[in-house]
Amino acid sequence: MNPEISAEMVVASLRLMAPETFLAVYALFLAVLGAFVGDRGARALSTLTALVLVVAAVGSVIYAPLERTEAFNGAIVVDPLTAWAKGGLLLLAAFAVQMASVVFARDGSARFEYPLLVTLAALGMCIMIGANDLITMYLGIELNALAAYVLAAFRRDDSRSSEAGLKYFVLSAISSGLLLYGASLVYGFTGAVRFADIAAAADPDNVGLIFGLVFVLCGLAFKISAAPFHMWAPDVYEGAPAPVTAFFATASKIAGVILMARILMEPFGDLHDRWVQVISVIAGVSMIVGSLGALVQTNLRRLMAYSSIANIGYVLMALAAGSQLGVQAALLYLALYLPVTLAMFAGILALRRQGEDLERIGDLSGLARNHPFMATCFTMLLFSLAGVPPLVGFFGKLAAFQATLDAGLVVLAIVGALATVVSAAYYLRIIKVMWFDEPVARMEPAGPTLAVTLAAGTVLSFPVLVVLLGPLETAVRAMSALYGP
Amino acid sequence: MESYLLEYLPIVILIAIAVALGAAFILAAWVLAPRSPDPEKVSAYECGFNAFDDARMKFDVRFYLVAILFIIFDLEVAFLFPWAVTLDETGVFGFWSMMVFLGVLTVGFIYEWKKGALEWE
Amino acid sequence: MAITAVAFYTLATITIVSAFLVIAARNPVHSVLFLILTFFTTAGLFVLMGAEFLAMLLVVVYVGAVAVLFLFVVMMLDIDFAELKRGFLSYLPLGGLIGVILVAQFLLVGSAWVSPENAARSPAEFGEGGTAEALGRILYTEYVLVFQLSGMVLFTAMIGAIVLTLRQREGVKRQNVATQVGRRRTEAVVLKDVKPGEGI
Amino acid sequence: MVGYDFVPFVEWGTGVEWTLMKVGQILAIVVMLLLTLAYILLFDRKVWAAVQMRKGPNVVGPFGTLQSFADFFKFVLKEIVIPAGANKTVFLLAPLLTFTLAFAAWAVVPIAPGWVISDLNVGILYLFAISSLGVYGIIMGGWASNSKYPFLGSLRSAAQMVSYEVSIGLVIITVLLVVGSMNLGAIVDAQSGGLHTWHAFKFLNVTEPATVAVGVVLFVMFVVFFVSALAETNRPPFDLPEAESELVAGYQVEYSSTPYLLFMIGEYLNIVLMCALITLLFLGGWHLPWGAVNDPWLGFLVFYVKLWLVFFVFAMVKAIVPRFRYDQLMRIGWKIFLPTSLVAVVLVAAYVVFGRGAA
Repeated sequence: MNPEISAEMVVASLRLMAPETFLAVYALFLAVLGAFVGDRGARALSTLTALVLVVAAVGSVIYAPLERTEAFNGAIVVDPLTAWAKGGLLLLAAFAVQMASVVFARDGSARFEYPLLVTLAALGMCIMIGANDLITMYLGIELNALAAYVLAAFRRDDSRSSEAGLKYFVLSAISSGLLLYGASLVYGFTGAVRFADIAAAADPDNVGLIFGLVFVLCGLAFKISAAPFHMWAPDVYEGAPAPVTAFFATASKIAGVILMARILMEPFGDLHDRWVQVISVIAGVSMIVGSLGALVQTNLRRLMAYSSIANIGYVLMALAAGSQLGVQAALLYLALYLPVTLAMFAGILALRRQGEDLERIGDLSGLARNHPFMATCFTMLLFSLAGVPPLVGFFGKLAAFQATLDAGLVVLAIVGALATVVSAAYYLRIIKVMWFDEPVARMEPAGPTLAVTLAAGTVLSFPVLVVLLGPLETAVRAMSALYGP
Repeated sequence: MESYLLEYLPIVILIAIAVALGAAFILAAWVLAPRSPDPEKVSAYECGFNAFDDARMKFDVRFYLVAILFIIFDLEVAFLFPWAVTLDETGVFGFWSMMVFLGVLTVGFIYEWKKGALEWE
Repeated sequence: MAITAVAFYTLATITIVSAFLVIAARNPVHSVLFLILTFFTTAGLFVLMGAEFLAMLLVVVYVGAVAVLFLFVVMMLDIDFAELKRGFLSYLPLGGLIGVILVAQFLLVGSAWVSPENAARSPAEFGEGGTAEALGRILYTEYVLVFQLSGMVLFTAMIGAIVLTLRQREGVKRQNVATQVGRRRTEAVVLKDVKPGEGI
Repeated sequence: MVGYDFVPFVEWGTGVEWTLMKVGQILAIVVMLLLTLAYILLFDRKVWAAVQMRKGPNVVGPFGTLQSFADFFKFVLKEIVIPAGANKTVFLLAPLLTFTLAFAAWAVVPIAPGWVISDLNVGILYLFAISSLGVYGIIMGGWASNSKYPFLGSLRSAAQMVSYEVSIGLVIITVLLVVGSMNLGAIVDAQSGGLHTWHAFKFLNVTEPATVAVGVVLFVMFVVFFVSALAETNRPPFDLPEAESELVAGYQVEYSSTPYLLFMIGEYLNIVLMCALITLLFLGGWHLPWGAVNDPWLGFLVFYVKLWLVFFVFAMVKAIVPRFRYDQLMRIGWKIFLPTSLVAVVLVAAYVVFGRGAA
């Protein structure tokens, strides 16, 4: 028996992983409680879960260690970055639970398993963020994915939801296969699963290792819906229940991108010249596919799917730089982009007319006339997504381009710039529909949860917050300094 | 040759002998017994009429559920095997480690029970 | 070593052929049966490599449990499989391309193989009790986090299976053993004195 | 295990000699099993008959002792009927698979001190693996027949076997915990100290309170294992999938002649295997109640007698216990045996970690 394994070590590790431990225990508690209370208490349990997630988020940030610390003999890393990332994603998960509680209550399909599965998925993401070896990484991904499949198919009597769940499951299983295959190659050629040990044993000239790396990256690209592994995203975004889509579009991106950044920078930091082409291609294709694909969409959720593919492209473009500047830009981009996306989904969820959910772009026709507040919010959000200068989206893109150019990836930057221009077209199209087309009947009033989310996201996209941008950038810089070379 | 591999060779031989024996039985009947199939004889067993439709039909989803739950518990048992034979070495730590694991799965079991997944109707 | 080599090549050939037949078989049930054969021979290969315990687990879990579910699903769904197969040819070029790339890659990777220094290579290195005990010694202690996480994964799987499949049917009578056994004569039978010719 | 430094088959001398010896042993065990089967079948029918105050088979040979052989020839001389809609290959493969697996399981079963075909380190796991495959013969047979009765019968049978396999696995774990090895020989030798060391009767060891406590748990496990073995082998009172009188023999409806015979041999061989397992895991294997046995011949005799005694209980249960309903059967498996054996695993483990050192 390894002498380092002791009850004290476990207790110390669990203390470091307090949010995860808390969530795991809460999930078990919730399962039992829910089973006894039944679906009548679904609403109350949702609220409770949202609260718990917020508490875990706050706890994660407050108790964050000031420097890189390892738990369970290096299986998990806890540092300010992971703490803040967990805080962010748990907050997003709380929103997903709360928004769903509103949405499911509308059609009376509330079940307490929803908050439970979101909690488990969030737990999986926390593990992904902190993972410091291949096995932990894989288990985190699977824990998250397993809950995600079920969430996507949560409306099991709705054929679109079932289809979304099935598609997500099948494609995601293939990507897990790729990832595992890659991970086994990496292990086979380095004899190590810990990231630090892999970095020490990595031989840049070994073909097997490079192939392993490529497979791992492909598997991860799948999870964050980067092209050419994006095929599932539009269907799943469209078919899955809307709050679930919001959750996929925001929280999973944090976990996926941070994991990707860690993989690229830590075990394979020295192999930058080997993976830079792979990431560049994935980033470039994502931006192109995302922008062009979104042009022809008429469904808002599909459009958001393509938009997220394009945005992941920018994040990967920043990561392709392989420098601290790149990681910094990627994190900044995410931090600015996710609230906007969440608000977009809150807005889409609020679109209801005569008891039917609306999700076509045409349904927004003349929104400005009937609902000026909502239309203004949407407009701001869309401008931010398009990267129009005074809004935050612009600063994210700016940072990403800076990092890319700094690393000398000129072609990639040009592709990105072109994609930005194309994407502006479809964002502007929606704005045009809202402000200049003939109005249709009024919507049903949105509940407070959705309205607040929408408004908050919009405020966060505002140039006023440039004041906040300074400290945020400093914080991100400090965090990304913990990474790699 | 590894001595441990040598222990597997007799299994292969045994399986070969068993297959040969079984095939011999079938062949023996094939050769020795009469064969005169007629349409009634080779029709599927039914209560005096021809089957209405294909015998392979959809059936209760509970069978799937039983199979899924079985996979989960089978995995649990699989985790228990190495634990059981090394418990004297892993000691108290190993014991509590497994208790937490079993605790998690027991919560799942309680959940199933309360949801009525184990009821057969 | 000759017999090990013979065993290896036999098992490997069966594995590859049956894996191919999994996708080539016309009848989906045959596909699953070939899949089972593939699992089985893979278990044989594991034995040859010294991973006794893994081989047994492969049989117990994959063949004994997972494939049963596969068979259930495939046998009992009355889908027109001929129709499903129709699209097969159109995907053949792309699938073939991926296949060729994979094979080329295997060759490349194989040629680059160097055995890492710190990996165990022979079952003898696992000491007394073989791989099962070697695994037992570290899984529950050194890898306790991974172990508990797999517990959570199984837990999630349980919840998910029930969320997606379980439906409560209305109007089903269930046996309640406690009430059945706890029933007394006074609750169940009423003695009535029926006079002849009067009825109740 | 001794290290062999020769190559079987190929290397002339010890290699070929060893191989031939092994083949001889295997053939001996196969013949022994088939003969045992012939008489156990007869015994089953005789016990059943005796309970019902009948005589049972008594025409062929003295007291019907040759009945099984007569049955065998009758099977061989019957026509193999393959239903028109059946899937021929799978239809014939199913009984062959059941038959082969039933024999394959015996490879690791020690029948006397040192008498075992292959002495695997993971013997019990191998058995667990092979017995988990038994369900395939049934599913394949039921499906290939393309007829409703076999199909439904095979489904129910499969669900039933699968449900009880979990408890069987957990019960095996409790024994492994006490012994600390997966080798069947080692498990038997842990019970060499007389009746109070047999796992089923450990509670007789009154000198150690902790052992008595764990002995009670193990006795409960013994009962759970016995009942699960009945269910796993589709024996009465759990024979619903093939209840002859009302469900027309379940998955075997369409089978005739030797394919049916193969199913039957496989099924009975599994029953005998379960008897052997109960003997090995709980009843001291080849050891006598008053002490260890080291002589293989005597050991084999003891083991064999115990095997028959266990089977006698199987036969009595078949004769006198009424059949369960399907929902009751599933409830016993999932709601009673599973939790019980799970708790037992915890208790026995606690004994191994905390109780044994203290005692």
